Formats: sequence, C-alpha cells, structure tokens
Amino acid sequence: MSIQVVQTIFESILETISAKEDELGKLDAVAGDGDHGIGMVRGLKAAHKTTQDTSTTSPSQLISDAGASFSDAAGGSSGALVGILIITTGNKLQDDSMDTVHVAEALELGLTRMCKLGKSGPGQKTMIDTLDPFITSLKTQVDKPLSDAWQAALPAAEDGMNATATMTSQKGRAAKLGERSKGHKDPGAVSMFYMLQTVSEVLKSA
Amino acid sequence: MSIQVVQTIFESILETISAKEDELGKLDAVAGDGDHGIGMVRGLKAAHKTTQDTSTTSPSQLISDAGASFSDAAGGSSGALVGILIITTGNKLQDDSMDTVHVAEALELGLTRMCKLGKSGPGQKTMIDTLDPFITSLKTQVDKPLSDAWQAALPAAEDGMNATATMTSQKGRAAKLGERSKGHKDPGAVSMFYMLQTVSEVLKSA
Amino acid sequence: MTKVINDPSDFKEDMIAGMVRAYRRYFQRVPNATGVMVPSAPRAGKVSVINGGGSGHYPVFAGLVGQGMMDAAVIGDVFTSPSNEQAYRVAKAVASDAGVLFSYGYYNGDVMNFDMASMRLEDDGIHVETVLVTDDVASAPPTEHHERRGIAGGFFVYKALGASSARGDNLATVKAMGEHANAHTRTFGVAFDGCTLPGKSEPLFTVDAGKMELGLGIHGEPGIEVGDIATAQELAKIMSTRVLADPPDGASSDVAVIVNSLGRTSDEELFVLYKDVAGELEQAGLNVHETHVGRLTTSLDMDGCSLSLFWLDDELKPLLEAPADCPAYTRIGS
Amino acid sequence: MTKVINDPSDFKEDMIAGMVRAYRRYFQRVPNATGVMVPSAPRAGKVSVINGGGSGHYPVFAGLVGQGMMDAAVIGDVFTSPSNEQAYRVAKAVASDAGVLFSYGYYNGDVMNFDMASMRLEDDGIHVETVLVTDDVASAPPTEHHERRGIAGGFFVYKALGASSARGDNLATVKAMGEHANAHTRTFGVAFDGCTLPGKSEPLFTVDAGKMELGLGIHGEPGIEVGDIATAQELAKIMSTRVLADPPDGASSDVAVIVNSLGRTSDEELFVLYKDVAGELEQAGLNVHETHVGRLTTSLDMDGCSLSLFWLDDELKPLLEAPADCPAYTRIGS
Ligand SMILES: Nc1ncnc2c1ncn2[C@@H]1O[C@H](COP(=O)(O)OP(=O)(O)O)[C@@H](O)[C@H]1O
Ligand SMILES: Nc1ncnc2c1ncn2[C@@H]1O[C@H](COP(=O)(O)OP(=O)(O)O)[C@@H](O)[C@H]1O
Ligand SMILES: [Mg+2]
Ligand SMILES: [Mg+2]
Ligand SMILES: [Mg+2]
Ligand SMILES: [Mg+2]
Repeated sequence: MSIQVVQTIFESILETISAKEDELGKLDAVAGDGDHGIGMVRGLKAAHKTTQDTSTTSPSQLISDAGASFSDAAGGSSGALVGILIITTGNKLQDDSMDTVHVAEALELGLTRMCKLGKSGPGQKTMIDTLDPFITSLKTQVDKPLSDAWQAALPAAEDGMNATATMTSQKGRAAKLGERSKGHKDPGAVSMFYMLQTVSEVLKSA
Repeated sequence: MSIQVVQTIFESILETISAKEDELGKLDAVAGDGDHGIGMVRGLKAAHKTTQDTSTTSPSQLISDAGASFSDAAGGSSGALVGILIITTGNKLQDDSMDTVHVAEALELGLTRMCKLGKSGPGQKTMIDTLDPFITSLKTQVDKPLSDAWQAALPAAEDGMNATATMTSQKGRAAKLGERSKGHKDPGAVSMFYMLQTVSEVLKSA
Repeated sequence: MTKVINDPSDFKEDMIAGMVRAYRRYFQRVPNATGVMVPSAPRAGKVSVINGGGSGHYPVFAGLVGQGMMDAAVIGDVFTSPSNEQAYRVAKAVASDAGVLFSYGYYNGDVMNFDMASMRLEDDGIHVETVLVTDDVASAPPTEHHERRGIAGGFFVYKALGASSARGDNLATVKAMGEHANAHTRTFGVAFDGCTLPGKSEPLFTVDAGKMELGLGIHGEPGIEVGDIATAQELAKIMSTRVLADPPDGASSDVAVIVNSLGRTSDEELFVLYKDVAGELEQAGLNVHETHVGRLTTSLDMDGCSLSLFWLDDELKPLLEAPADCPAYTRIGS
Repeated sequence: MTKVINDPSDFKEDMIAGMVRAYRRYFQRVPNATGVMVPSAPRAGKVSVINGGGSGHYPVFAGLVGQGMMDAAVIGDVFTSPSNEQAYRVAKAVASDAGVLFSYGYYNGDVMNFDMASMRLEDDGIHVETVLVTDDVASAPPTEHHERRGIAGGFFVYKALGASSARGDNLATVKAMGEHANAHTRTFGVAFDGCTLPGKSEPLFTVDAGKMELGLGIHGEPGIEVGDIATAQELAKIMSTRVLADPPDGASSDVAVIVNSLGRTSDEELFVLYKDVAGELEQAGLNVHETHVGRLTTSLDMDGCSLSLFWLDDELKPLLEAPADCPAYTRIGS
C-alpha cells in the first residue's frame, strides 16, 4: 500500500462521511446526543489534513499519524474508539507486508483494544457489531488479495450493522435510553460500515 | 347614583374588558409591551372586589376606593393614569349631586390630572384621545339626564379612538417605536372607549 | 413561553415567595408590599437605595438587593411598573434619616408611579431623589440622551449607587454618582426572537427568518429597525459601532463591558460574540478594564443580546470595584 | 438554535477565545490545548483539580475555574468529550507534585478519554485520581448509583473538590472528599423542549404539546420517560419526590439545594418552582441550609430545569462554605 493509497483512503472516507453527516447525527439523536456526524467529519478532516501535510514516507506510520489526528479532533467516544482502531492498525502493520493476513491481524488487534477501552464487545449495539463480523469474514479469505477479500467481507459488516437495529443499546450516552433506540441502527455501526465500504472502493481502483 | 349602580358599573366593565383582554394585549404588542389587556383586567378585578367587599355607604367614596384598588393592582402607565381618573372623579363628586354637570366637571378634573401626570395631552395617541372629546361632548349636553348625555357623547369618544390609528405615538413604551404603531389604534384609547360604552349601558338600564 | 407556572395571575406572587425563600441570606420580603429589602435597612446615616420596575428581567431588580448594592427592590407584574402604592410602601420600610434614592430604567409608567410615590414620601418628610437609567442608544439620538430607555447598562448605575451609599455618601452625592454613572453608560441590543408573557402562548413579536431586530426593548417591544441576520463577527462590528458612536463627554479610554443575554441566548454565544467585540474595542483604542458575560438584564425567554460600555474614571472605578454581595453578583473588594 | 455564530466548525475555538479575553482576571488559556487554567497553577503541595467535558453546558466547566474552585478545565466540542490528547496536555500544564485530580460527569466518552490521559500521565510519573459525578437519579436505580449520569449536582462535587484542594488536603483526601460529596448529591430534571446544535436548525429532540420529558439528559438526549405537562406545584412535587426517594446513607436533615435552568427556562420560573419545592422539602423534615437558583449546568438553549439536593455533614459543610472566586461563582468565606 502506497502513501497515495492511504491519502486516497482518508480523502474518500471524508467525502463519504461528510455526505452522511446529517444522517449520522439524526441516528445519534434518537437516543444520544446527535453529535456523531459532526464529530466524525471533524475527526476525518483533521486526519485528511495530516495525510496531506505529511513528510513521512512510511504508509503505516501515516495511518498511525492520521489516527492520532482523527482521535484528537473528533473527541467523544468515537474519537477514542475509532482513533485507537486506526492508530493500532498503523502501528501493527509493516510497510513491506500489507497483505490480507497482516491487515486482518492488525485490525483484529485494533478491535481488541477498542473492546478493552470501551469495556464492550459484540451485541451491545455499537460500531463493534459492524467491525467484528467484518474481521471474522476477512480472516476466512486470507488467500485472496486484499482488495478482493475486503470486498468479500463487506456483506458480513452490513449484516452486523443491520442487526444493531434490533438491539437495545447498553453502551454510550444511548445506554440510558435503551428502549428508545430500539428499531434504529446504531450510528457508530453505520459510520463504520460506510468507512469499510469506502476503503473497499479505493482498494479496488488502486 | 346608588352603591349598587357603582357596583354594577365595575362588574360590567370587568366583564367587557376581560372579553377584550387578548385584543388589547395584541394592540399593545404592536409597538409596546403587550400587557395592556392583562393589566387592565388585573386592576379591574381588584376594583370589582373592593366594590363587593366594601362597608361604605357613600357611592362617591366607593368610586375613589375602587380607583385606588385599580391603580395598585394594575400598575404600569394605565394603573397610574386610569387610576388617577377614577380616584379624582370619586373624590370630586358629592353623593347628592351626581347629575350630568357634576359628573362632567369631575371627569374633567380627572382628565386634567391625567394629562399632568402623563405630561401629555390630546393628539399624542393615548387614551386621552378618547376621553377628551367624550368630556367635551358631555359638557355640551348638561341639560340631559346623565344616562342620555353619556350615550350621546359616545360617538365623539369613538371618533377620538379611531383617530388614534392615524397618529404616531409619542408617549409610553410605544413612543420609541412611533412608526410601527401607525395604522393601529392605541390600546389605551380602545380600552377607554369600551369602558365608557359599558358605563353607558349600565346607566341606561339602571 | 413560560412552562413552569401555576395560575398566571399568581405568577408574580409565586415568584416573590420562591425568591424570598431561596435568598433569605440576602433579603426578606417587605411586610405588606411587593418588594424585598436587606434586613439591615434602614441604617442611620446611610442613604437607602431602591430600584424597581416590572418583573421578567431577573436579576434586575431583586437579584441586585444585598450588601453593597440595593437596599430594596419594588417588584411589579411582568413588564409592568409597580404601582405608586407599592413603591411608597417599600420606600417607607427602608427609608433612613439620610434619605431614599430611587433608580430604575426610564419608562413612562415607572416614572409616573415612582414620582407619585416620591411626592407622598416628601409629604411624610422623607428626602427622595431619583436617578433614571437611560443607556439605550437606539431609542433616542445623543441630543436626547435623557430620553433614552433603560436596559442592561443599568447594572453599572446600580453598582455605582450601591457602592456610593455603602461608603456613607450623602443623598446629593449618591445621586450625583448615579447620574455620572448613567452618563457614562451606553448599550445597544439586538433580538433574534420575541418573548411570551406568562400564561400566553403567542410571543409578543416574531422575527422573520433571516432577519434580526436592531435596538431591542426589554419588554417584548420589537426592535427599532430590522436588519439581515449577521455572523457573530459582523454583529460584533454593528454593536460596537453603535455603542461607540456616542461616547460620554471627557471619556477616558478605560471601559468596563457587559455582554448580556436577554434569556435564551447562551453564554457560549456571548463568548463567541465577545471574541470580536474585544477586537473592535481594542481597535477603537479602548482598554477593557473588565468584562461581565451573562444574563444581567433579561426579558423572560427572549432570544437576543446586548453590549454595554461603561467609561471609567477616578470616581467610577472605585465604585465598580467596591465589594458587593447579592444573589446575582458577589465581588470581593480589591 | 444558535444565532450568534461564525463558521460552526469554529464555534469551540471562537468561544474559548472570547472566554479567555473576557475572564483574564480568573484564568488564561492553556498553551497549545483546548483548556483554561488559573495562572497560579501548579502550586507546590496543592493538588491540581481539573474538570472538563464537552461544551454547551456553561458555566460548566470553564466558568468554575478560579481560586477555591478548579485549577483548570478541559474544553471539548459541543456535547463531545475532549480527546485524551487535550486532557493530557491540560493536566501536564497544571500538574503539581501533589498530583492531579480529574472530575467530570459520568459519560462513556469522557471516561475513555480521561482514562487514556490518566495512563499517559502516570507514565510520566504524575499521580492521577478521578472523581466521577453520578447524580442523576433518573438514569439508573439506587443499586447502580455509580452508573448514573452526571448533571447539575456536579456543582457541589466541584465545590467540595476545589475547597479541599485549596486548603491543602493531599490527593487521597481530596478524592475522598469529592467521592463523599458525590455520594451525597441527587438530581432530577425535566425538559419542555430540546436544544439545537450550533450550525443546525433542527432540535435534537422535540416534546409533544401537553407533554414533558422526565429524566433529562444534558446533551440533547430525550427524557427517560414522557409525562403530561404539570403545574409548577405538581412539578415541585414530582421533582422533590424523585430526588428524595433515594437519600444517601446516614443522611442528616441539612441540605443545600440547586434549582437549575438548562438554558431557556427563566429565573422567574425557577423561583415559582422553588416556592413549592421549599414546601415539599420542609414537609419531608429537611432543613434547607442554602439555595442556589439559576443556570449552573446548561444544555445550550434547552427548555427545562432540574432540582439537586446536597446532604450536608460536618465534612461537607465547611467545603461548601469555603471562599471561591470564579466567573460563575464568588463566595466570601464565612
Ligand atoms: N463503550 C463503547 N464501546 C464501543 N462502541 C461505543 C462505545 N460507546 C460508544 N460507542 C460507539 O460510539 C458511537 C457514538 O459515537 P459519538 O456520538 O461520536 O460519541 P458520544 O457517544 O461520545 O457522543 C455509538 O453509536 C457506538 O457505536
Ligand atoms: N404619558 C401618557 N399619557 C397618557 N396616556 C398614556 C401615557 N403613557 C401611556 N398612556 C396610555 O397607556 C396605554 C398603555 O398602557 P399599559 O400598556 O397598561 O401601560 P405600560 O405602557 O406601562 O405598559 C397607552 O396605550 C396609552 O393610551
Ligand atoms: Mg454522540
Ligand atoms: Mg403596555
Ligand atoms: Mg407595561
Ligand atoms: Mg457526544
């Protein structure tokens, strides 16, 4: 994966999430504080800026740096959680081995840390419900090139995201309002899916 | 004029103005603070209560007492101005000579004090523009019994009230907003007309 | 609109009752009158300073009753001057041998009622003086400064009066200090949305989308002009320009500032506004001695804000800096 | 909705800039971080007390930074926890040899970010402790007191922490005082209308006509239950009952009270409410030591109010009564 691909990934994610800002905000307002769209966009703008201004020649380092910028600018739960996912992925990856096996491994470590930080796991109506089945699926296709494997794992992520609509939230601000959130997808699960989907598109055309 | 007539007058005025409370409030809100209806009703309720609870046997005294209660409860410009009118009228009248001449005289003294207190006079878009032509007209019909004279003077009051719609306010809160008040009748001029009209009806049926 | 309410006609009495229970440590109810007073009044030799007016403007007026500030406040119904009877009773309760000073925003109804009360007090042998607050630059041209309405700048006038009387100035001096403070105060305000009288469901005025009202009143009167809605930065420029257009005679460059919310405008917004106001004042060569941000004169739930400037000099600065302790304002003396 | 605004993405920075210019006499900006600090920090031997969280709640958090209160506040975007990076930088700037104490309302995002910062600070050799505010009785049953959200009662916890650290208590004691204060604080709130994020035009929630939301959140979360709109008197009963349902262990009968507006609710309404709250508390056998009425924890322009009780004892009373001087609260020591 080149510096340029990393740059394109963050640029495209920023574009996608910006277009969905209001949708994510409204989902968060159902039982939370409505800032998920605004926060993700703020974080992604900072991440994108870091990928543009960088002097590093290491793609994995650039991922970490972008993650740190994202985390600082986004703030909130998603700043911490998505932040630790991106930072960990970048830290764990080596520039010379960014194949499906290693990417899946790096993401998995990111997920583990995310669960630890959030004191959470699958089934609690969070972004984890998108990310966890995605990684599980990715791990079953390590023989494929990254772009194919990534695309093949998306349906699992999508199913995970959709399943959050039937769950009652137990984490985050929405937790106190569990009942009201029923029937609505979790905003973090939705933004996570959009991000994964966008990465897939970039990888395919890279 | 008997105690009962005084009681009926205040009871009827309260009824009339209560029914017009919102209309008066809206007129006052055009360029003022919107409290004219509320304030008049509050004052008249207190005046009415005083006429009911009284132990006095003097109708003129009862008018003064009712005026003092009105003034205290209403507050604001109209509490002071309508208050001084009613109090002065009661103070000036003698129980044994409440004919047209004496009533006109008493009202005229009330008007004089009102103008002095308000540092105002006719043509400034106030309640005075209703009251002043009414008293002038009343004075030309001192040969008639009070109830007839009063009724005959009403058209002058009505014309005076209507004329306020073409004036620019120079007094009261609305003064700062002179232009906005153009085309709308002055709330104090309107309530004054309703009160005079109601007194006429009571006098006729007394 | 007002949501926490019983019978609307009890609103004033309910409010006073709650206020007196909450703030026993500052004041008590004036027996048999719609007002509050410090328990220490009257004090021999100390001028009793009293403000008052309609309610709906908290902390004006009762929130300013306490040590180093007002000795009493006369409380009218919402947006309605208290009657002369109530002003008379409150003043009687706190009047000292040094006399009484009434101070309130310049409005017709208030002037009539307080003046009537003053006459009655004079008849009782009590010396009474009055200081009118006339800080609203939008309401009359500079040549008619004394005809202007009183709005949020009143805080500075009340503070000066409170401090002057607390240090033992005589009635003529307290009055002179108050008039001097008023002559050094200017305010300009804007409204984004109207307020609603307790018990009513429609606001006293509304503002069209994309517009704002310039030159606000604090009783639900609409603005004196209508303008296009502006960014905070533009607003800071408009407000500063209006307030600075007419500085007091012999003004120094030292000012105190109030950035006031009429009720609904948040403190966060006031800070955003002040960022650029501070820049404008600096550019105008002024030196900001201190700034107060918050709700110092409100108009129920009105959406809007105002900017007040108080030009300091050697007389006014110590009065501003004197200690005070009342519900809305506590200051440890410097 | 927010009317005084430039580019919404600059809202936080504009706000901090204005706040720092207005309140130079209390605090300064933390260099290179979204926070403010007293100029006197760090002071050797004094625990540095820091609160923080999303903005939109003024005077929480920055308005409580000053002598006798917080040494610093970490300021996040509206309704959003500050990042761990900012919490780390602010704490680094004020950390003393006596250690750092973080205090904030219990929310998931804040816990994650402040805990990450704490770990980084410990790695740097700085002692860090945390006191979570968990006063909202509506958000979890008594058995899960430590899982409750933090709302307006936080004022009492911050006051206790500020006073404890100001008198020179060590880190363990300051933490113990803060936890004790939190254990003695209960709040219940209701909302009549939602608030709107800066730059947005639709509120985060709306309340149906004739209804109110019980158990409010302070970030535009809807209430936990929906109820019929009530008179002020009924409201006082509902709120008192909820707050009194779960008194702290070994509670005395002495309480301090906060009647708080979330933003749009006027002080006049709070006084009307307090009239009957005072009666309810008296009937429950409580003795009200003091009451604070006003906007102590807001949620932008939200329409709503809350009632907080703080059960006093020999440890907490002197902390409450200790002197303080910050933008939102000044108290002359007794
Ligand atoms: N403890 C947690 N574990 C995993 N995910 C979480 C946790 N808390 C929150 N989230 C995710 O974060 C999303 C909310 O993010 P955001 O609105 O940006 O933060 P905040 O809750 O601080 O306002 C939720 O929809 C959920 O997916
Ligand atoms: N100086 C004055 N002289 C005569 N009438 C006046 C004067 N000021 C006000 N008014 C009358 O009082 C009316 C307003 O009364 P009201 O709304 O009750 O008092 P306020 O102006 O104090 O709110 C005006 O419509 C006008 O008729
Ligand atoms: Mg959120
Ligand atoms: Mg009026
Ligand atoms: Mg009025
Ligand atoms: Mg948030």
